[in-house]
Amino acid sequence: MSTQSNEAGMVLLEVEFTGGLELLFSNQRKHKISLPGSDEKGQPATAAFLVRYLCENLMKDTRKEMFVMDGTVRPGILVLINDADWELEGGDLYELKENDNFFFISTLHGG
Amino acid sequence: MSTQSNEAGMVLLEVEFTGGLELLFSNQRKHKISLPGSDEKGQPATAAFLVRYLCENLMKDTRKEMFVMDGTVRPGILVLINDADWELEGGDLYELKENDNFFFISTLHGG
Amino acid sequence: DQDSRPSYRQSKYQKYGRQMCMPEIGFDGQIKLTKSKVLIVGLGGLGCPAAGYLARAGVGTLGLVDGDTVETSNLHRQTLYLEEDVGQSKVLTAYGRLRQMNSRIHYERYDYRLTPEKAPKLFDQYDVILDCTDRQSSRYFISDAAVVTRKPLVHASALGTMGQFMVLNNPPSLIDGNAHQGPCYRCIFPKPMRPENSRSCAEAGVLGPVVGVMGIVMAMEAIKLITQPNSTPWYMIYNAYSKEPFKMLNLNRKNQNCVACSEKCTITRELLESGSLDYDEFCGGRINYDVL
Amino acid sequence: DQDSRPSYRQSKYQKYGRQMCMPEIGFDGQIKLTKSKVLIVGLGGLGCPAAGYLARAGVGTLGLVDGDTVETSNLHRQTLYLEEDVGQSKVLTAYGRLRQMNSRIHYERYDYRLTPEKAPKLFDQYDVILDCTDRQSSRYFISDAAVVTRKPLVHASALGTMGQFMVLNNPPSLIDGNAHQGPCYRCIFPKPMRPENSRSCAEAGVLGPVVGVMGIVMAMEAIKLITQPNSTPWYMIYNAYSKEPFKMLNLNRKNQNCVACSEKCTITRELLESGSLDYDEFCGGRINYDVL
Ligand SMILES: [Zn+2]
Ligand SMILES: [Zn+2]
Repeated sequence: MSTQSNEAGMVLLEVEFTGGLELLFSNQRKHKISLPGSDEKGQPATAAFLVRYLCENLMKDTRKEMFVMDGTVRPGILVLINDADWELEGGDLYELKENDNFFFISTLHGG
Repeated sequence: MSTQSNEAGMVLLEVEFTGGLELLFSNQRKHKISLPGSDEKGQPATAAFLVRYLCENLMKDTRKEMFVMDGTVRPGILVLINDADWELEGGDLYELKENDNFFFISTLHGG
Repeated sequence: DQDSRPSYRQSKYQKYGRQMCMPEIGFDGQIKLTKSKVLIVGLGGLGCPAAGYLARAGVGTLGLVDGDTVETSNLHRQTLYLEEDVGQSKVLTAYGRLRQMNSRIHYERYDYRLTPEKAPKLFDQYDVILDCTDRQSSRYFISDAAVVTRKPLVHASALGTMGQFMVLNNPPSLIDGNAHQGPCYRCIFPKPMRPENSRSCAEAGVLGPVVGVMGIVMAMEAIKLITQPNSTPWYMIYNAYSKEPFKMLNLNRKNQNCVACSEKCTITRELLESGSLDYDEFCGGRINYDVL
Repeated sequence: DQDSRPSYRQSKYQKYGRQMCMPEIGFDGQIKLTKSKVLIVGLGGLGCPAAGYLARAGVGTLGLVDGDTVETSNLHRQTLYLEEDVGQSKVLTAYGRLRQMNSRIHYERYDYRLTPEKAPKLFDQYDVILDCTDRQSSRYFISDAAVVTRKPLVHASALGTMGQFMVLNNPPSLIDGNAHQGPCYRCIFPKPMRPENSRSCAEAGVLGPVVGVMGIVMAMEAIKLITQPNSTPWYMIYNAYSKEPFKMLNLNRKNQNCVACSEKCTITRELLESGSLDYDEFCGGRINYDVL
């Protein structure tokens, strides 16, 4: 199975940050991004590749540990792919599809 | 432009009733229905045709005036086609598409 | 400027600090709240929680309108009233309770049922109107009065296990005739529902938390309209027993032939105030339903 | 059966008629409510409105747990407290106020901060648990205690302009090992957030109506769990300043390796009650990160 990318080999995604994570991404909640359909090794781009890509290209804040830890999103962040928990979709291994919506939300504890 | 129907010439729709309207339709909120892609005159099936069809085929309650008046849905009922007000989609004249979601809701005044 | 004195800032921070430290509110937002005037029409299941949260948030003036007295059957959802209040005026009881929540804001009491004649002069004195009433006829005249007085209108209703929410007339109509004006109630419901199709809370019942959620969302929207006046109108239905209880709707259409808010409008302030518009007749198709 | 005496029915109808006349509640539902026991852990911005609506709806027993006293900065969102209550015990103040709302139901007061050791014995006495606390460590041990006592858990949280809502452990885990059991808090958040990534209400602030909406939705869910125990768990986030404020999420996944609720679980009732599980340590990211 190969990643669904467009003619230019790029995948267009909508990425959304909330629950405080938007502060790490120029205080902007919604981003339209276009990233390569294949990862560094020529494999189809996965959710793990997206997380690395966001960290290196979209995140201006230097506190990377606020977003990633041990090579994946840090504990306390839920990732939803098209409104469903990414664990239901394969987690890190999920292959990106054109127009996917990725929703990153940091959990809250206040009451 | 012709109505998007499937091979058998039928259109499959999801129809939802709420705000008390479900009481007129066997007290069931969601219905999957399949209706002809063309109306009585061979024209592409429209929202107006759907409303007639629902009244004649799906509604068991005899109080038709609780749902239709003067050939269209009665005042106080909002019709949403795929979550948008049907007036934004052409109202009565909207041509049915396979898998459309029609949402009928009777407005409330309580407080 | 006395608003910027350190002691003033400090007292505000003690009381409202938990909302002032957010970027969406901040010190400026709190000052806007302090200077704002919000009118709540109807102190039932919607108006009670809306009034409570707005008083606690520190709006400047809270106007309270209702002509009813508290009944036992109100208590499950009308959160400003206690068992001991049965039989008392809703407005006066609510006033006493709200003052205990926040004694530093100003309250205006209107212990009567609002009429189309009185509405425009009353709305003139406020920045945001909350329609917390429970009859179709009042839904129409409150919308009309909001249009002629150019006030944003927060509208909600509830019945059974269901609620509806709309932000109407925002930005207000008739200011400059531009395309950005939000729809009014008549844009969305040009014709009233016939009374035999309408069920009341007394007939169909209503769950306390359902109408409570709607009332608090109204308070939240009033705070948004005061602190961020250019926010987009939105529409929501809440179906408590559904698998997806909250549903957002796109109803944002202005009716270019609307009798209340379009360029072709026929409903004017003068007509409203003259008392010649019979809203009960309009909604009920009957004569002399009540003395409006 | 004394429940079916006409006089009993009549007195219920007067007080709760507006909710009993709905098919979702009815007379049977009201009797279920009357016999139900609901525990509210935390009487802050979530617990206050949740307790108020549940008392008014007529649950049988309402348990109230909190060790704090009322502060001025609580008043904008903690709706059971008045200005005059600053400095008083939250549980005792709430009890007095709730009794004025509905004197006919039973209240239990727990005027202390809940600990993992005490939680299981307390939860045993209730049908539904509401987690209205405000710390990550309590979120974990309340979930664990709900799992070991097999109680459905209604969970919500709020910060800034945002709220989260989840129904956890419903149907309760470990009853029959079937696939229909709902996830627990650890299924969704197996590892805690490090404290430097977590902001509190004191730092980030919270809007009164935001936490209020979440608290009322919790009360509604408790009523649903009592009257329709087989309803589907659901998940929601509320973003007050967003263009689509309510968003439903699909988080319904049970972790087959969950240390709390799977067949491989290592957290037991005995461990919890022994006090040997240090949840503050677990959430603090210090030593022995994964002992649990
Ligand atoms: Zn209009
Ligand atoms: Zn679990």
